[in-house]
Amino acid sequence: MELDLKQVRNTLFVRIAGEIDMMVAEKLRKTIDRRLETNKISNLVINLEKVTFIDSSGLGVIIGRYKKMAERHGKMFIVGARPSVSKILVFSGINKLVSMYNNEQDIINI
Amino acid sequence: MELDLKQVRNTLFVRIAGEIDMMVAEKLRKTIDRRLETNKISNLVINLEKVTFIDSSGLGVIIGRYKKMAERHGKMFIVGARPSVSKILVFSGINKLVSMYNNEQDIINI
Amino acid sequence: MNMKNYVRFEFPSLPENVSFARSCVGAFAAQLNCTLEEIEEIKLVVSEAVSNSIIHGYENRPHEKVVVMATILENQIMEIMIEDYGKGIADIEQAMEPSYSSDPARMGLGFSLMKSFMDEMDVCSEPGRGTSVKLKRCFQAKSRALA
Amino acid sequence: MNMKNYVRFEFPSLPENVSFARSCVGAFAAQLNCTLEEIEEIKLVVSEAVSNSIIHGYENRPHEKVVVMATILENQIMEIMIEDYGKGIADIEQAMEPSYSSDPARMGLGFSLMKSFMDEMDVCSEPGRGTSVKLKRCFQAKSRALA
Ligand SMILES: Nc1ncnc2c1ncn2[C@@H]1O[C@H](COP(=O)(O)OP(=O)(O)O)[C@@H](O)[C@H]1O
Ligand SMILES: Nc1ncnc2c1ncn2[C@@H]1O[C@H](COP(=O)(O)OP(=O)(O)O)[C@@H](O)[C@H]1O
Repeated sequence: MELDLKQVRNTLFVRIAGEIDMMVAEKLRKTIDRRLETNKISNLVINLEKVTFIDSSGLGVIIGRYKKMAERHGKMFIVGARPSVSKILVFSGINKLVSMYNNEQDIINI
Repeated sequence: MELDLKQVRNTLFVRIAGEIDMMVAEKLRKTIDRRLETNKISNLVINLEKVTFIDSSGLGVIIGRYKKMAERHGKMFIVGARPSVSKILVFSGINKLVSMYNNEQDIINI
Repeated sequence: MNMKNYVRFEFPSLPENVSFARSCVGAFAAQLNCTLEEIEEIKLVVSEAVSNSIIHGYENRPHEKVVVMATILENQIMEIMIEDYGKGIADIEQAMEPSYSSDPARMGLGFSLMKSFMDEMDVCSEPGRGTSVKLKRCFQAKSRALA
Repeated sequence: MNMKNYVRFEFPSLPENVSFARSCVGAFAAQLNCTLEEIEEIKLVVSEAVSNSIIHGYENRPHEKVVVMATILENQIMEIMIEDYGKGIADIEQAMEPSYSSDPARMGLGFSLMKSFMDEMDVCSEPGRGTSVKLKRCFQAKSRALA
């Protein structure tokens, strides 16, 4: 898994590449949480365009981050999940809580 | 493994794609030999551009075809072997018997 | 039903072997006449079951033995067995309930995913002796053409 | 020397398993800090040894057992063992000679390739009981940077 974090004002973009499983879930969780704690972030954008695989360990990190953002009355967005990844997200029901977009531009346009 | 055979006058072009190992060696040998027997072929061009793997079972087919062509005073050419494949060909010594070219155009130009 | 091919593999309970195990079973499943989407689903269920063995069965101890056996039967049927010799499950019915997890940090979706992407699931477990999950999936012979 | 990781796998002597075996060991070797070229070499030697077990050890009978064990040791060392319970080799020295093959249709290059691409090769065999080939390769930790 590769990770790229970028902050634009109060929005944190987390761009993930590769496979998200138990091997990397902890690192992903910690990296995001560290940024959420030290910065004033009210929007969290999880970009999954380059994610080729996710399992329930990965889902756990995403749903956990959603809960964190909801607690602080922030918003979360999921971007660019390919069909095989999106299928797992839908299975978990996260799509009922978080809006899913095709690309980052679509969020900026809303 | 995928195979594409094309004859231009007395030259047979054999374009191979994929991996050449014991699983496919027999099919490769038979397909080429059938064409060599039924047609008047004096030049055999083995195009390895799309071959990603070869082991000694694959080498056996190539060296065997060289011997066949030599018996009938024909010529053989090897084309487009990538470094990992070329290394194995060189190991077998076939490069001392058969000329190796970068692409089919290079043969036509000689 | 006759066995056409199988692979049995054994490896230690290291986190890096989860991805290794699912790729290998995925590569093996490619011998079936099935779609890439179906192979992705096979990789997912292997990932879930192997993660469970490591996380729950062995509580993340890294040098315990995990065994995966994948079998291709006639008629496009694939069976996968994932086995550990760890902690075991006391209440299998509860464990299989959607959203149940003994670990508050986890989702409890592993068994639900396995059940939903496979045609049959059979869990055998004994506390202190280990767990074995048997999964079965029947692929449509024409799936590639339909996809 | 400590074992860092291993995988042991077992499969029937079917020709389609040669490519499966080399991909799996290749995927496993990717856990080492080594180059793509080195992984290709590992795949080659596995292909040679597994082909030998099927072709010579089992004379192409398709449902006999082949075992491959790959071990990663400390210091970037990889050991691979390929084992069959087939015909065995009566004269190991002769078998290892470059260009020697008991089968006139083959090249006799298998052992030469294994020897040349690995740092150590050790062949144990007993006629009627089977053959085990042990290969060892030490990778330079900095190979990725040098490549
Ligand atoms: N191999 C195993 N060994 C021991 N317990 C297990 C094993 N697999 C599953 N369990 C138990 O079943 C529960 C549910 O598993 P699962 O549905 O995969 O969800 P999760 O992994 O998120 O907890 C686990 O929390 C654990 O208590
Ligand atoms: N696993 C094996 N079981 C029985 N005989 C073997 C085995 N591996 C190698 N041999 C013997 O050693 C010889 C040389 O092997 P090798 O160098 O790989 O060349 P080739 O496979 O082209 O014959 C083979 O021809 C065979 O007689």
